[in-house]
Amino acid sequence: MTVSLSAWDVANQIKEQFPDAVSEINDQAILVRSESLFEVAQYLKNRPELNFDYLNYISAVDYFDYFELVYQLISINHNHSLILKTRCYGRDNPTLPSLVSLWRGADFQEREIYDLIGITFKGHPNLKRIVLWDGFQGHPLRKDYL
Amino acid sequence: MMAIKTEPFVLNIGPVHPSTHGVFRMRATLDGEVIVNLEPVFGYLHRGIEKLAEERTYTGIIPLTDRLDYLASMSNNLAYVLAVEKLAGISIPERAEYLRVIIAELQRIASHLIAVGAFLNDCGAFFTPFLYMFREREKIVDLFEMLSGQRLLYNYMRIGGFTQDIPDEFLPALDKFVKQMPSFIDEYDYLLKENEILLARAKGVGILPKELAINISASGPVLRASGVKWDIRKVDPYSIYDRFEFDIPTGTAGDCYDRYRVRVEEMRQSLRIIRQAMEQLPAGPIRSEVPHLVRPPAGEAYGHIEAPKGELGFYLVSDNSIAPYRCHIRAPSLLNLTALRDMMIGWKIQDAIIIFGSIDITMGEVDR
Amino acid sequence: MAIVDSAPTALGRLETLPSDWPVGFWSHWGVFTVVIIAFVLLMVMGFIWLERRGMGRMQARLGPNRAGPFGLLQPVADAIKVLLKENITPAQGDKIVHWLAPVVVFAPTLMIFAVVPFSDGALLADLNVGILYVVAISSISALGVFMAGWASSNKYSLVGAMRNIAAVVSYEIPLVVAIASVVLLTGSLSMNDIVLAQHIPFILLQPLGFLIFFISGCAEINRSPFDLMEADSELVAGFHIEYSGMRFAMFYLAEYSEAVIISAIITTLFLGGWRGPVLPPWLWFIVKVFIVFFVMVWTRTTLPRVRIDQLMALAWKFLFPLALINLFITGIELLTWPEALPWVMILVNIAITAVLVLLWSKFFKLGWGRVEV
Amino acid sequence: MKFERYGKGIAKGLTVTIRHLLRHPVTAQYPEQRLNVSRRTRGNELIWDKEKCTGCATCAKTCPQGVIHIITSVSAEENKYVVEKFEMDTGYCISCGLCVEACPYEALFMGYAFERAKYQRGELVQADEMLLASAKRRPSGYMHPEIASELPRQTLLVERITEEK
Repeated sequence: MTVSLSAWDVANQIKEQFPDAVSEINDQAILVRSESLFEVAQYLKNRPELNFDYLNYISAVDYFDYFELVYQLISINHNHSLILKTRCYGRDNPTLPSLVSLWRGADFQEREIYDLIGITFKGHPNLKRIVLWDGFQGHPLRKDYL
Repeated sequence: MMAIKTEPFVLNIGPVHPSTHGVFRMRATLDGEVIVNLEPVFGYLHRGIEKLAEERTYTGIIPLTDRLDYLASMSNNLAYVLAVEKLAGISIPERAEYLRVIIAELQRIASHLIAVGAFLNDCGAFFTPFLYMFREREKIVDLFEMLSGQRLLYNYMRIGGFTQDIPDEFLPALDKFVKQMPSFIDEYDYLLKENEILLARAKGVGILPKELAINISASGPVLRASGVKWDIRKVDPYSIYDRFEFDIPTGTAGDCYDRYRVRVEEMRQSLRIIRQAMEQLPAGPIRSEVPHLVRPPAGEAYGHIEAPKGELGFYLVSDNSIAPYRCHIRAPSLLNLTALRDMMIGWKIQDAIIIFGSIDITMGEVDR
Repeated sequence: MAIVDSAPTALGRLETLPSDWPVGFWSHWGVFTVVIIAFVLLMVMGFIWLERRGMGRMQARLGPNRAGPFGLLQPVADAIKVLLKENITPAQGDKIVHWLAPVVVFAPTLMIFAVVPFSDGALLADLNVGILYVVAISSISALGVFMAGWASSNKYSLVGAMRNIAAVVSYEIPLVVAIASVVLLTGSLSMNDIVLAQHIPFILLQPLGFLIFFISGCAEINRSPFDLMEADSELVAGFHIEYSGMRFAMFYLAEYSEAVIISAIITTLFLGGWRGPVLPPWLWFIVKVFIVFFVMVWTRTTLPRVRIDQLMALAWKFLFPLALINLFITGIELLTWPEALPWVMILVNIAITAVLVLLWSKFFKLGWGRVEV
Repeated sequence: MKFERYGKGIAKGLTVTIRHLLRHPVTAQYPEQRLNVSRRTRGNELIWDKEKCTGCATCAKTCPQGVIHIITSVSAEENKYVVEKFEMDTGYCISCGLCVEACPYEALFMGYAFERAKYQRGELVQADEMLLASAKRRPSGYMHPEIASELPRQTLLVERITEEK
């Protein structure tokens, strides 16, 4: 059984390292500030007790005020999982750090989010539209796209 | 080695090509026959299922999920209904749980049959394994037709159970199938498992190392062929998989041959699970009382299963209406393609085709 | 000089020679041309039917069975269909070469039949260099294939054509060396004499030669497992990807008539040609040709395709040395025991074949084929 | 190519294909030889029972494709809805069967036939009388077990394979 790690415990560990990174914690997920997303992810991946070496999925949800990104991290060795969330404000040019250098599995998923939601990932090696063509106007998975 | 000056050229493999298993395009830069660069191009089958799901009722999405990985519709249905049941807190009757396991494993066999057949066909065995595999799949499709009334897009599972109970003639037919199938798998192993040409073509070709496989979020047979013992049915048992005994076949080298072998072995394990589930199948209702229009409480849930192609997951966000606020699909086919370039560089076009075939993708799921 | 000198005499001989030919040279020529064309076309139809039906049954399906009894008229229906299709020339292609290529591929396949004996002496021209003529003419179609690949201005067809040239050039050598060992046994290059010399079929005296010839023959005519010039799962159709209509039909015809030729030559060289009890010679010939072709269909149904570097390695590292050794052993045998009993020779040769193949298989290994880029 | 096994694997494979030559092919000759489809088959048409239909439009609401159009008026003397028009565009129908499942009065059926190709796109739009059951348009047993029990048994390939390996 994949154990969902208690978000509170992990958040405390993160807080020791990055005091300002975590903005909100609930039972399932840790919400981190988008500026410190990359550092937190790197920490979670490399810390031996956590060792999140497998990025299961990335999802992005449009809540009008902000975009919420959901990262589910899994550790193959320890068989535990954690949901990491971050928020990205502003609809014109939302930007987040890319996690491709940590988990290459993020490659196509970030491209897809860029394509369909319109979030730019800084540091992505090949950020272009993946399922829609290059000249496409708009981002279909945004709630205001009709 | 030789001082002949060569000039690389670009070859578009696909989108219309017999071996790209759909409308997929690989923009390959070749030096002679050797691939020096490769870029996958997606999107020819994009239908916006995630967007469409936002304006359909929870039940109305089930036909849409059929169209993801259309070779394993039942698995898609299962992943989706599990996610919704998790979101809405619906429990399902015991009999339905067992039937779901039987059906999901049958679907796994059917999907792996196509994967193996298509892979061997890509290797150049002129349609023989493909047609043999299709014959076996036909038997499974017959069974599914008996259950749901259709042969490809079943739309059989419902939130809380199934549409209808299984007909009386289902179990005898399934029993017959389960008895027949092992000898057929043996025969197909006899056909090509030790074939020298196949060994030369597939062994050591398209190696996906263990670390890379984990790093690219590969799942399913692709991950297991690289030697990672990671099967959602074992590591995070959903439904009632913890009640059955089965092994997880893994490969060692992570090459095309291992991926082919892992699939064949998984078929045997699936038969094992079906046999156990048939013995334990209880009587009773097959659907719990679920309102016609499901209104899950606001919140989010991620339901995942070990689909034939890998981990298929649905991330659903509900806002307490009859349609999900967001429906994200974790498509194994797409993620397994991440390392395509790394696996193919340095190999010849012929190898590229079989490497691609051994990953086993369905474009309906890649593009969604 | 000798050629120039002999030319007038040869022509002169033609005028007077045919005492045993029915009505003189020109009628002989005319009759056999018609016979050959009819034979090739009918055999091609038979082959297509055999391949599709046989393969169908081996693949647990029926194969074409609608046109005529048992689907026998399926090749006719195919031909009519394909003739009614539009001829398309690629806009970027080289029009003249594109038009010429099918002819260049198909014509030599007909020419080869000039020296294939259907019965004792029943052949268009009993050339005393018959088998050499076969080898020479059969290489021409490779040129046509490359013309097709080039003129189509398509990368797939070009790659297919390049593969074809590479394969044909490599496999010609073991093929010719295998023939040479047969020629050593007969002492004649004439096809008719080769058949006459086979009191026991040479497949028994030359098992290794037969194996080499069969494999290289399959590779020459692009049959599975060496069909990577037109690999349908990789290059879609290889060199004739841009052809349609009549020109495609020519390629299709050429492909199968090449299969007829290789089967006919294997029959002539190794299976005793038209010789056989009870049945008339021409029927024996056809039956043997069909048996050889059936084996090709059988392998095609079963085997996966080899890779291009493996294909070349098989030719140069496996077949070619074995063919040379076979030639030497045959020569030594003929020198040392010219009068040995044939049955002793058969046993010795089969033993040698088995030992050599096993030995070579032990030594023979390929790299994994990855190229660092 | 590894010939360490002296072509044993190739020989094994060849025996499998040659054995298939003697087996029965599994192909069915379609127009002449028809296999029975499933009793629950979801054919590409919809069958409508006009008497049972109350015009509640549950089917139209359930349909994920929005294929069903239903127009009703209120009949004052009988105090119920009267269906004025029941139209569906089979060209957009995905045969998911949700409408049949949802119908509270069991007035909808999936069709049992599967050969309903048309020459004109316009013919795909079916309305009112065209949707009623007839000898050619038999309802299937999808969600209607009482009909399913009367339909012929489905042909199964698993029962036609007689050879033990």
